[in-house]
Amino acid sequence: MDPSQALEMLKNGVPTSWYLTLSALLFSIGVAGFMIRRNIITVFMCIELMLNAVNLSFIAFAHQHKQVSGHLFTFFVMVVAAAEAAVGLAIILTVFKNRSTLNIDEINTLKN
Amino acid sequence: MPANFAPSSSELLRFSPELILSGAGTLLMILDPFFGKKMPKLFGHLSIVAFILAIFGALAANGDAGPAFSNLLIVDGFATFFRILVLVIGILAVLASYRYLDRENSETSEYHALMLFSVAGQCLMVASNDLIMIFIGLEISSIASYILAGYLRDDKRNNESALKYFLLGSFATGFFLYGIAITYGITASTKLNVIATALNAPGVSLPMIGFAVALMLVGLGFKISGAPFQMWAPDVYQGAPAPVSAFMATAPKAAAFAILLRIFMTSFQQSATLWEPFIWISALASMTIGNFGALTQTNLKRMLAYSSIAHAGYLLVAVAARSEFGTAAAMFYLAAYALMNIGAFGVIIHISGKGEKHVQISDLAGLAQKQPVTAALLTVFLLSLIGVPLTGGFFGKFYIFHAALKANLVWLSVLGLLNSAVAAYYYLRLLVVMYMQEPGEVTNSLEPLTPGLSAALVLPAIGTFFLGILPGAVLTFARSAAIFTR
Amino acid sequence: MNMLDLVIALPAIGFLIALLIPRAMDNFIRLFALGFSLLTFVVSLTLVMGFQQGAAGQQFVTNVVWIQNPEIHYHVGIDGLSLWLIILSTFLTPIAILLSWNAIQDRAKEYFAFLLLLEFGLVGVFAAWDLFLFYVFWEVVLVPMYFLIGIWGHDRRIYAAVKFFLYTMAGSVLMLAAIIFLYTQAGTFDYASILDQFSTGKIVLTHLQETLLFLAFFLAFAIKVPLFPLHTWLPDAHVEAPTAGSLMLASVMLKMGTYGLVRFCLPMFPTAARENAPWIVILAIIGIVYGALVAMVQPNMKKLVAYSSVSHLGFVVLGIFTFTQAGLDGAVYQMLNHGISTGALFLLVGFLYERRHSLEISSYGGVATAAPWLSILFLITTLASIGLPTLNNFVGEFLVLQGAAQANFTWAVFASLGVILSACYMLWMYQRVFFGELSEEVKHHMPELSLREWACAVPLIFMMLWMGMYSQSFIPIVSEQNAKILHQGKMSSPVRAMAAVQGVNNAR
Amino acid sequence: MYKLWLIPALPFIGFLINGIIGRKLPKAVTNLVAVGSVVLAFLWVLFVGNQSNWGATPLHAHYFTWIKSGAVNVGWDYWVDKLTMIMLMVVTGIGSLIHIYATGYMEHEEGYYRFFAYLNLFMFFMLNLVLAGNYLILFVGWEGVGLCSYLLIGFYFVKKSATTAGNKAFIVNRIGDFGFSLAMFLMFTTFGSLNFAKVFAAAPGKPEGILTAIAFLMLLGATGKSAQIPLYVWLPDAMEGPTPVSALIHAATMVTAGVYMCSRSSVIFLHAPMAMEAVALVGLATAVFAATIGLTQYDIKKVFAYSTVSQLGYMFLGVGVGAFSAGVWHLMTHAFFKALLFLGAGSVIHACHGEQDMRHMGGLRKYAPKTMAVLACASLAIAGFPGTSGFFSKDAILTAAYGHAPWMFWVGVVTAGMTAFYVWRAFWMTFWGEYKGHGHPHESPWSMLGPLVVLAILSLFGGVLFNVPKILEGMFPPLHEVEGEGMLMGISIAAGLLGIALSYYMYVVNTELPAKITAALGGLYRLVYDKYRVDEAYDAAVVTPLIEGSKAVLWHGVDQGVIDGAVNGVGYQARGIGGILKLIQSGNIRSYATWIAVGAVALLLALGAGGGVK
Repeated sequence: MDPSQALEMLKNGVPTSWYLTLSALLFSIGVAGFMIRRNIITVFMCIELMLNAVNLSFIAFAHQHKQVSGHLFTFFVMVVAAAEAAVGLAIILTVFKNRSTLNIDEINTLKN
Repeated sequence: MPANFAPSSSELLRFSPELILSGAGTLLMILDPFFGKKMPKLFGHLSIVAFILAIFGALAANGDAGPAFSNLLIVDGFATFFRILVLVIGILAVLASYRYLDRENSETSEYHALMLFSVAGQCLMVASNDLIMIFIGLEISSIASYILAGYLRDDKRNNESALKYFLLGSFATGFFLYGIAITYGITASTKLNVIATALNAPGVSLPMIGFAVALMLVGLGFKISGAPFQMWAPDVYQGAPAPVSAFMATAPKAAAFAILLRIFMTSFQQSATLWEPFIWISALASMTIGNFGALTQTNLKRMLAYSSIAHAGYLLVAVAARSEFGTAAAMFYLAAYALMNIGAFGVIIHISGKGEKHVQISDLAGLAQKQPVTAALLTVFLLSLIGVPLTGGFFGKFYIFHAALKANLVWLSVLGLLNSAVAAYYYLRLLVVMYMQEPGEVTNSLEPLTPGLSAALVLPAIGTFFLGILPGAVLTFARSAAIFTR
Repeated sequence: MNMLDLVIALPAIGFLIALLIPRAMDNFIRLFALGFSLLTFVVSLTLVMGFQQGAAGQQFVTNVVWIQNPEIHYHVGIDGLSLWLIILSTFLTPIAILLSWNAIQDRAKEYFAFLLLLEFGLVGVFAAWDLFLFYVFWEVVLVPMYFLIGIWGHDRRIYAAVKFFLYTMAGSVLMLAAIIFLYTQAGTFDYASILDQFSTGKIVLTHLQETLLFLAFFLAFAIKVPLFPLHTWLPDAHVEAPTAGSLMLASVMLKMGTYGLVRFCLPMFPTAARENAPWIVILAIIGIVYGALVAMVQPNMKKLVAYSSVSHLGFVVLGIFTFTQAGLDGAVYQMLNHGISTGALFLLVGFLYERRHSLEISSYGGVATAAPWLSILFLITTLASIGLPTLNNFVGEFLVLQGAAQANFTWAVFASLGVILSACYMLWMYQRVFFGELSEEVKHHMPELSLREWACAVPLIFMMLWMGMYSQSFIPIVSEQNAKILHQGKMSSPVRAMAAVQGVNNAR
Repeated sequence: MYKLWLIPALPFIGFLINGIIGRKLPKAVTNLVAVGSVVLAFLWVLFVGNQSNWGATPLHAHYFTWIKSGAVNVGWDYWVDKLTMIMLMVVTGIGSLIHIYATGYMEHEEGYYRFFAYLNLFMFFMLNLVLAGNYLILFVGWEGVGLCSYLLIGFYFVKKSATTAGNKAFIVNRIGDFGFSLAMFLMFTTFGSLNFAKVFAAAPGKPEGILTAIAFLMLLGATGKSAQIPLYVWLPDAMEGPTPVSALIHAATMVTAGVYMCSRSSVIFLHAPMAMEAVALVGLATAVFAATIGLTQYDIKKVFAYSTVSQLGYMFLGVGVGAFSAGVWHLMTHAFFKALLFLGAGSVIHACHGEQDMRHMGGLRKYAPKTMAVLACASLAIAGFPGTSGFFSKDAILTAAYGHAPWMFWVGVVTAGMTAFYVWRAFWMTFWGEYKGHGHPHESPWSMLGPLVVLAILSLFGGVLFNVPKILEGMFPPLHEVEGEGMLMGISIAAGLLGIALSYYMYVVNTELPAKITAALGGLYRLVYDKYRVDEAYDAAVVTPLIEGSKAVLWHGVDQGVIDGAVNGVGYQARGIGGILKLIQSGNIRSYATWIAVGAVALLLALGAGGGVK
């Protein structure tokens, strides 16, 4: 990177597009993780990663628009994510109790 | 701003259904320690009362229609229509659940509380005017139904159903949320009407709109179980407790369609050229996958799940019409569909027996000889699902294809109607089994209909005929409610 | 509320009441159904009495709004085309009920209720004057027939019932699409208004649109007729259906298709109808010959009669698409004739089946020795079916073929082959069933006709003679209506030399 | 005025009475009703004839409109002129005689009442046929007599051969009717009417092509009903019916309907010379062809059946060469002597207890001399013995044929010789020699012999009594005078006499000779004896392919294979698609997620790109 550009960046802050790109990357990692990981807990974590990637976008946009609402949205999302986690872990627990496995590929009796 | 912080009385009124439902849900949980074991039916009764109160609330709110909470909510005919629809579904689902919960010796308070919360979330969704509110409503509704899907904790099918629903549902929600974020990024707002105007402004990045629309469609497509995001539905409906499947196949779906219509008919109306082809393809694919998938099923619940995918396809045809009339048609169809589907699931609840052992199509054998009334009621629902005249299902299809032809979607209409002829085949199979085969083990040892279940069958049947013979009232209301699309 | 409404409503009321009668009282249900259908028939006769020949438009009209949005009317009325078909329905329903008297013991309540529901649908189809209402009745007819075949039919009843339902459904959804499309163009379902808009040029269809709409309607009707090669549901449905089901199916339900062609396809889409006539006529003629040839080799009596229906209905379609007065009149008359004579054939085959419990021709022989009157009635019906002059079918076939000859003589030549072949298959069957040595097992199962059976058969035989000897009781009002249809479609001038003659005669 | 309707109505009433309550009536009443109704009809015909100057001024009657639609307007019309009058007399007269005869002949049969009901019904339709005032009413009678023929051939319905013969008669006739009805359609499109008066008035002005087509189609109809090549095959089989039926329907009346129709339509035929030529050729060919078969048969009724076919050929020859009145004349005389031959044969069969094979007869002159006497009269008449009825009519035809084309005359003469030979051959075989049958032959009762005597008188003197060409003068255009008429007459007489003499030599004098000739001819003889195997050829060429083809190709192939195969195939395919969907629906959460992700990526690409190009 050109030193002058770096200096410019320090002055104006990192451009929004960088955050957005990061957010997109994180989201994609989450999606990919969901598709390739086998442990249910890990899969669930990937979902959390996706939600948090979106949170990053919200904040970046809020910053860009100079609005506070975007920040507020992240709190909503976090609350929702927490609720989801509570319910989700409970469901995962009952699954484990009944089947003694956390391998997502083994939860496939309902099919066709 | 601080002056406005306390909600006005009309704001409270416009929010009353959600308040009543969540209040009632909380009340049920408080009452559980006192009456949980002694009076299991009490909670059902109470939730019915709550639903009825909420219906009154919704009607009262409609009398004082308008926005609430700085335009986060909007109470209009559209919202009221769907609120009442999901509330009625709630009542029917509760009626259908009495016998089921009794048979499974299950706790009732949590069940009904979750039901109330879920409906509250749906009421919120349909009345939202803000993407974030929609998201919150959607999650309230979904989280409650995740639990409901796995309500019988020791049942492996329930577990699996809940897990699939939960994981895939959250996955899809992630996409939906991302779509909201991008929309917010482009327009600096999450208010639907503001978004619409902002998108019209010059200099908006078109690919970004495309991304936003695409991501939202993924999330909503999942909720309505439209192709190619329909795959969870058969597994989840099959695995969940039958009354919950009945509920899930109707209320969340209706609410999801409501927000799909609201978002795409207001915010993204101008970008219709973007999404209309996808809706077109998705409609056709949903109808085809649903109907052809149902052809080979032997499990009743699974068959109805595929059929619900197909019905989502018909509904998408109405969305593709992109008109006031199409919206009204979709609304009408959702009402008719909810009635016939709950009715059909009601019969499954009736015959399935403890532990849902009898959910095969063959278990219906000879039902008409043992319980002719039950068979006749299921016949009504099936004829409605086929789309035979004088039932609500027929008028629903009729309005939808009318809207589609009006919008010049000739080929989609023809293919859709041909699809409905295919669909006739698997519904007819049930009629064949019920009427033309000798009674089997299941039907021979069938207990009589309980009052609650009878009500859950008779009321939808009456409703189905009402919509089939005098559809005018409902359609007129739906059309007046659909004017927001102008 | 006029008499026509009553004729439509009575079967529906009867159906609902029958549902409420306790199942244990099945003899009462029989009597009730018979009484109600007879009442309907008597009331329907007042339509004939009150029908004004020469009056313009339909009669006994009731037109009230049924559904506001979209505006759908309960608009019914009759004209020369529908009057006789309604009478045919009300005339045959009591016979169908009476003939099922002993044959149906299992779930009698539903059975007789469904017959009444069927009558309701049939009368409605022929009376509806609103496209939407027509479609509703059209589908209503499907349901009871599906159950009649599926519950009370023979061994392969389920296959037959489902095939019947799906075939018809496949056609009718396309018709529904066409009806809705017309609505988007015309803004109304009212048939009179749609025709009016066509004639005043308010609706203008492109050539492609007209062709597609015509084909959509045509396909639905052609399946119902059934026109070759869409006929394969018919043999299965007939063979598997209980006798009354076959009777109603052959006698009235098939006419829904041909009625639709005359009522809707010709007046609304005259150009498309004329353009497509050549291949339709070819299919009709193939159907005539093909149906007869296949009928000839059937080992099963009902199947034979079913294929003969394919052949006979081919004449009707041929007549319709000649666009001549004689052809059209003959076609409509042939609808009625086929209703009577094929209905009687099924009835009599049903009598044989009740005695011997077999539909295979080979399990009979020598019946004429054991039951001479049954044989004589069967013979008369056979002769009617093969178009012997002085019996009903001859008049219709003659007019159809005359019409065909006027339109294109080659058509008449090939269609007339059917007349030869019909004699082959019917007489051959008659010989094998009724003639020859009487075997022991047939002898013990072949009592002479009972009073109830006489009561079923005699009205039909009587009608065969009446319609064969004095067609003037029936044809004039049909003719009048057909003249209008030909005029509306501006089709009354075929290129042939006959046109002039006919035009002069019409003007007179 | 003359109540023409009464003529067919009388036998119809007889039919109704015997048909509906006949089973419960005593035989005498059945007889009275059956015979009485026909005799009354005969008397009424006489009355009408007497009152109306025997049809010299045609009578019309219109009773009601039968079929009316647009321009098609057909009434139930009757029309009586001289030609009708002759036909009415023949039908009711001979009909009465045969009814009387049948009361004796059928006395011991079961279903007696049924027989007379059918016979009366036949009279009704036949009278309709000849009384008709338009082609459609003629067609009513035409089809109706076919029906009665079917019923009566199959009268012994327990016998399979009888009912099969009935079916064959009906179906072959239907092929003819196919032609007739097409003729009517074409006629209507050409003339706008089917009324005799209107059609005949308009015919001369119409193009010859159309008239020829109409005439050919009518000829097809006539070949069916009148048993001409190629549709003659049903008539020999029709002998399965009781003998009075063979006499009345298959000799005297019904089978002549084709000749009647052609004569009735002479106006059309005269304007279609090609069709006329065809009629003559068909007639001549049939005459020779059937005669050769007649030479070899042993069943007495078969001999007369082929003789009937052959004689009908003569009538067609007459019509074809323009000698309509000669044709009608022969029709009448043939009715006399052929009815007599059949009834006589019936009497012989009756005498021999049902035996029909002439090789098991012989010597009957001792046992049944009266029968022999009347049969001799008939045999002389058919052989054209001078002065007998057959002589006049046959001579008239042959003379006209000579005028048309001399070779036709010569063929006709040869046929006449053969006719004389085989009829007399039958005569000698039956009455001469020794009795070779079983039981004791006996003479028939007077109820049977009475009518025979009347017919014998008519056979001998009918030609002198009724000079048809004279009666019908003016109805048909006159023929050209032929030179040397006397010589022609001589030749035909000689041919007849030669035939008789030869048969006498072969079957009375030198009875060994036939067997030698048979042996000498070998295969040719067998071919003729087997009726040229025409039935077999028809079976192989038409019937079998039609039935087997319908079964294998149309029913199993097209219907069940192609069409239902396609229909069921669609269903099968649909379930196949359902099966594929099942595979995709694996139950694996990660695979579902992948589908969602794939859908999402596709949508993002499509909508993102789509947004870009907007």
